[in-house]
Amino acid sequence: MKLRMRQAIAHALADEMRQDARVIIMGEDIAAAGGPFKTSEGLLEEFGPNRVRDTPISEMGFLGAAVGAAATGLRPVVEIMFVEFLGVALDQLVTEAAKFRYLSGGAYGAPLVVRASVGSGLGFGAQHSQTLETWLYATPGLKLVVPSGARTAYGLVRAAIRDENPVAVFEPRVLYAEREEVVLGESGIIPIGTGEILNKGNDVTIVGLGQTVGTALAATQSTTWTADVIDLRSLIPWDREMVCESVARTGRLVLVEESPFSGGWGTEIASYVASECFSELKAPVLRITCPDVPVPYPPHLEKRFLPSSEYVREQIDVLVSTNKRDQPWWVKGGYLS
Amino acid sequence: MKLRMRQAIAHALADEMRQDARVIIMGEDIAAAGGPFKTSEGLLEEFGPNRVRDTPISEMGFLGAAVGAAATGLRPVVEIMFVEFLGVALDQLVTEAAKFRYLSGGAYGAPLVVRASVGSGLGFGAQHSQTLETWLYATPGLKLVVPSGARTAYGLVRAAIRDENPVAVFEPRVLYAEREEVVLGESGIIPIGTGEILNKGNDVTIVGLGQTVGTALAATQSTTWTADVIDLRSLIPWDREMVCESVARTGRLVLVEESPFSGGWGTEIASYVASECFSELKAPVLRITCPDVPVPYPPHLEKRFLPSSEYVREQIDVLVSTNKRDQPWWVKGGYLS
Amino acid sequence: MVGKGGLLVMIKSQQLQRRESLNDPVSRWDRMLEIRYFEDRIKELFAEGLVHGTTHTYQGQEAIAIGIAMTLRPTDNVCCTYRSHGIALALGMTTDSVLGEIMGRAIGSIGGVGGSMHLSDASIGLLPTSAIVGGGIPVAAGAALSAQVLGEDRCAVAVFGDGASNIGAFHEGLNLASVWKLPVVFICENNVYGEYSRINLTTSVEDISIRAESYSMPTEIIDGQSVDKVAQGVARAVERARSGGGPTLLECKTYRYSGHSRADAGLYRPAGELEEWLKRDPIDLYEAQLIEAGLLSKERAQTIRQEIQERIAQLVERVMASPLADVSAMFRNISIGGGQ
Amino acid sequence: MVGKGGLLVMIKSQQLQRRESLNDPVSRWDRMLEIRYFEDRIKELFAEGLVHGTTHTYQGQEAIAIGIAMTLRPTDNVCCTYRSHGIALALGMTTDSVLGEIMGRAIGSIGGVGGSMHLSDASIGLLPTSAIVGGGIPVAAGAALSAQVLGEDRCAVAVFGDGASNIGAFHEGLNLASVWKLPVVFICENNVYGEYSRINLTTSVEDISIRAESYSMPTEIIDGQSVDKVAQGVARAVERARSGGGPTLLECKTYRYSGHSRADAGLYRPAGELEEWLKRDPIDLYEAQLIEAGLLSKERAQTIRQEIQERIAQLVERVMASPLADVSAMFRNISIGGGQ
Ligand SMILES: Cc1ncc(C[n+]2csc(CCOP(=O)(O)OP(=O)(O)O)c2C)c(N)n1
Ligand SMILES: Cc1ncc(C[n+]2csc(CCOP(=O)(O)OP(=O)(O)O)c2C)c(N)n1
Ligand SMILES: [Mg+2]
Ligand SMILES: [Mg+2]
Repeated sequence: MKLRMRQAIAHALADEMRQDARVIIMGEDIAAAGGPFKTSEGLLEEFGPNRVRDTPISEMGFLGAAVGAAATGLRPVVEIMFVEFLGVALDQLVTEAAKFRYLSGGAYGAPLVVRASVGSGLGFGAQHSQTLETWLYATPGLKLVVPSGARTAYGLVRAAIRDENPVAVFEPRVLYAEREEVVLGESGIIPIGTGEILNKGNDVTIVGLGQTVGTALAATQSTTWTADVIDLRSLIPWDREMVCESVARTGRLVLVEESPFSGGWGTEIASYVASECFSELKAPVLRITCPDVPVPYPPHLEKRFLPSSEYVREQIDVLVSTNKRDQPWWVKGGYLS
Repeated sequence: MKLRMRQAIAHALADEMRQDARVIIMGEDIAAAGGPFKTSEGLLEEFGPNRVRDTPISEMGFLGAAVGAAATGLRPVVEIMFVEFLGVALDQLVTEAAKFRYLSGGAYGAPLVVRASVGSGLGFGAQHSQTLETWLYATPGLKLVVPSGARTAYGLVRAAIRDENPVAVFEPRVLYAEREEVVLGESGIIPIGTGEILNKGNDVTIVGLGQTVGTALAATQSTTWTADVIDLRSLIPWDREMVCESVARTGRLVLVEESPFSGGWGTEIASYVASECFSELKAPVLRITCPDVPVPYPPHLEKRFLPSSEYVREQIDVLVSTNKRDQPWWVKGGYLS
Repeated sequence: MVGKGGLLVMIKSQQLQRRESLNDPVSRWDRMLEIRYFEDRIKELFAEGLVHGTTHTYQGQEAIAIGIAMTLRPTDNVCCTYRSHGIALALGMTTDSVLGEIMGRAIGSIGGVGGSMHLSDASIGLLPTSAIVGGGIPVAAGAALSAQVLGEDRCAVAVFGDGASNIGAFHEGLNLASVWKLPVVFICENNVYGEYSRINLTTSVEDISIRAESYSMPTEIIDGQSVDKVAQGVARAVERARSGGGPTLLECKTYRYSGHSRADAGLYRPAGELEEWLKRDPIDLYEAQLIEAGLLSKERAQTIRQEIQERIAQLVERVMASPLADVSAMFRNISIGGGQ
Repeated sequence: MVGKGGLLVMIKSQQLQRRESLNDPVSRWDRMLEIRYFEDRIKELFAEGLVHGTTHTYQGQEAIAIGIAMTLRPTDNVCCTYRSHGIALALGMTTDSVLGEIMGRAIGSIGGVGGSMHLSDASIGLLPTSAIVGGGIPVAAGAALSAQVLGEDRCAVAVFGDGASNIGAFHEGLNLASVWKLPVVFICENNVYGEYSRINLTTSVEDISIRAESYSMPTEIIDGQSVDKVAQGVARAVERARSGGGPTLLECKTYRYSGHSRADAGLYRPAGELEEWLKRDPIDLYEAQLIEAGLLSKERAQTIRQEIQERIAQLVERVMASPLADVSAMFRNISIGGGQ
């Protein structure tokens, strides 16, 4: 079935809620209004106000409530409208939820899901357009997945709800309205921790995440080289095996990231692969990222901020033909001086 | 003068407060009690309650107040007793302070300092022993420095206060009581963004941060190889030039980290250097980290959690002699199964 | 800070002139209309797809912005939210600077990189507005703290919504301000809704004002549709702040005529609620008052309305013709003394 | 969850037996003494350098823990802080399990990896205690939420300090619980200090109870030195919770005899304050009450005191002789279904 990503998410929530009465959802305006991004449309009507709850503007409060509820029998799914709002509630996710099982000797878990919309592309400006994956890095006990469209959103949200551990789902906001063929039902569920090879090639492995998966795929059109394109899908844990196997074959790794160059999510992957595949690499790992700037508001700058498929293609052209990295556009353009 | 790190910090605060009436300090029990870790002893007496303030238990409140105060004429230094407490206040640091200059077209800055104690070694358990550098990664506009003892603490705290940007100082708690020769005065100030070479050698570059600097140095005793040992000191921005120059010479990079293997602070450095020094590297970059577990409480486990100098030496022995990485101890010991 | 040196000291800036003009009652009314028509036009521009992103308009709440702006000094600081066009214009920012920002133009108040949610102007004390609910509340306490520490005769104001009173930063900010007796005024614009949720569904009190007791803080409930009532309440609170009496929580009862943001038609509102509030439109009320006081005639009022409509029409043309922020703008003002 | 299956269902666990024994007034007194002597010994162990890390003891506040434990059911949930030895023992955890945890022993309640600040026991409803001030408050609301959603007859309790009432999580948790009418009781142990700061220096109200009004929540101020008063107050609140009446804020006035944590001698306290509170020692008060009621004799009381001292002495020996958590313990219970 062809669905918009936001519909796929609503389907995933509904399917899990139908099968498991412990699943509840909560967040700001997710019930009566069907969600600020319409990812929970119809759920209040079907499941009622006991299981589908509008919350006060209290991210610490309702995320904390999800922790307590998860530990005592529910499977709460919390919506954080914009991922930045985790900045007022991070404690409950990384310092409480992720450590609950450990701090109870295994007796209490915190099987909750935090869904947050992330990323740029809709003109929400510096405080509502980041991806912020690294806030969750270095947190044993926590998982993080990032869908790249309707199909993976459906599969990952369902897997996240079934997981016994706290799982964050970072949903690229710009994709909510995009349509994709979705496999509904059990067979559509995507195991957390697995990537997916969307394109097979020989010269380079391109890894994307979220909205950069589409960019990566588009970049492989009409090129002199061919590429493995991997949708990472899970960032914590990520599919080390799949990426390393591919790189062992292609000898080159390119990460296409929606995050700053300094401290972006790709550092974990680049660092691991560069070590693990040290002798297989023909060229340095190339991180194609955003510049180290806050996300600018206006459409022409916001577009520029994100790596485009043309830019990715050019960067890979250089990498494949010279086995050297090209400079990023902001260095070549002298924007840092 | 030989000082404990906590005294060096108090000296740094006092020296800046004497020179600049705009500097104030605030935090929980930092005034009357001289600080939970005694890093502000004597300051209330010298500078009075207007500039040295005990706060309520309200990290969001007083960190936010520091942002507003910094934007309107003060240079606040905020103490976050344990870095984990940033989890209830991160918003004010990364979403407000770091973006204030950008979001005011340059008119308002947020020249504040957030000092937080970090790390393991004193038996504070899973919620009070992390280092959490990656919470601040991917935040253009923010700086982060980490002293490795009294001398660098003095120099970095003073530099942080003088900086026009928000700067976080993550102070390894276990070092507060350690003594070191400190250069007081202007010449003791350490420019943010610079590392320091503490030992010169030929076979490997070892980079440490905070309490792992001592570990790294100790690891170079009675070895068959010699090493450049770099105290990174600044993590955002870090001294790319110094590290790359060294690696270009030694051909090998080892990071000694107090953080989990997955998503630890070393990923940024490893990822950059592996790419930048691709053709100079004789061996894969080796990250010697903690395992992916919450920090355990009991002394024998907490010690085990952190890389010891013997372990670092053994790992480097293998690296230098084979140009291959050894497995981490928890893999060799079968602890993950 | 901008506005402290050079030319701006000699020739009074447009912002300061606009601010001062609020001394005149008719100008206040004029400014309210400016805000109203500006916001109406913003809604259209978004609806027409001419502006990118999101916006939160202020129709119905204008009396509050004016009451605040006419009372504060330009050296006082204001922290506001994403719903800040009205406050910004009232404080003295020009329509070019606000619309320029909303449309990503170089003339925008912060160079066009911020958009509708991020206005700021140091010359009239507007700190960067925050798109994080509650974010500005402790920041305002901090702006007051600097005044207290430096012994300056400034005060600070935080403007925020009813929904924001449920977030931790509200609680922490008010307690801190009370304990330290900071010269700050917390102004809650209770417009009955936080996004699409009516206050009663998310907030355990009807009057936000009740919450002042948790901080032993003086409080008032104010008719937010009356410029004078707001100004008087703010004046009392500011006077208390400047004289060392500490913070005040003011709750202005008001209503937003539009939906929460661009995409919202406000269909969740009970039938008749909007109509009830429209009967007490702040602009109409003030107009009637001015006419009764003999300060304004019906005819003059009509003329002013037309003039402002025209000004806004010209503004939109002017701004749309002005250059977009260029690529280098996204690299500026991130840090001082070298980037990361 | 642990304690639901297997042997534990057939033979009542030691924890449940200890819990049930609180039905007997003399056992309550016994348990208070156990807590007191346990904590005294903990202080010594740290002073002697036999224990690593930090600890926060409970002397002086014992009546609150007992009042709570004797009133709740073991199926109810409790969220507590780093100052939780007393609550844990009152709820039924064994001294071996608590001291074992404090000393990093495998017999510790979570296997020795948590230490003094991190106790938990699902068999008596104690959720992981949080070392983050306020962390447990919304979590307790959540434990109540699950009861409400699942239609279970449970309630939840959050225990926290006066200082915690200044943190955002308190505000958000109480508002949420009120709006959703959750079956939760918020119990503030107002022991006059948050770390080294007296309440008046950090908190804008004298009675935390006042803050209940911000959430339209019923509240009581309770004599925290009286087991019966605490139990009665908790019983009223729990009854309200279970019958759908929503949350309650209880403020128990009390005093901690020791410093904040191991390193603190409490020298910041005004002269005579401790002495004043010692006159109303909860254990002495309850002893007198039992004697007056003819349930206890002076002699029996003396014997019990001695017995407990001996029990504690043996406990320490036993725990010190028991095996430390082994290295594999640090890799357990992190996630289910494969680590990261
Ligand atoms: C921390 C945080 N949570 C949620 C949001 C999303 N959000 C933006 S505005 C808003 C409603 C705010 O309501 P109120 O405080 O009453 O202000 P109003 O919009 O009515 O002026 C919400 C929930 C946010 N920006 N920040
Ligand atoms: C968020 C957070 N901030 C600060 C601390 C440090 N801290 C631990 S206990 C404490 C005092 C708490 O006082 P109170 O709530 O009155 O509880 P009490 O210790 O008196 O039982 C503080 C500030 C913390 N653990 N968490
Ligand atoms: Mg509102
Ligand atoms: Mg206390």
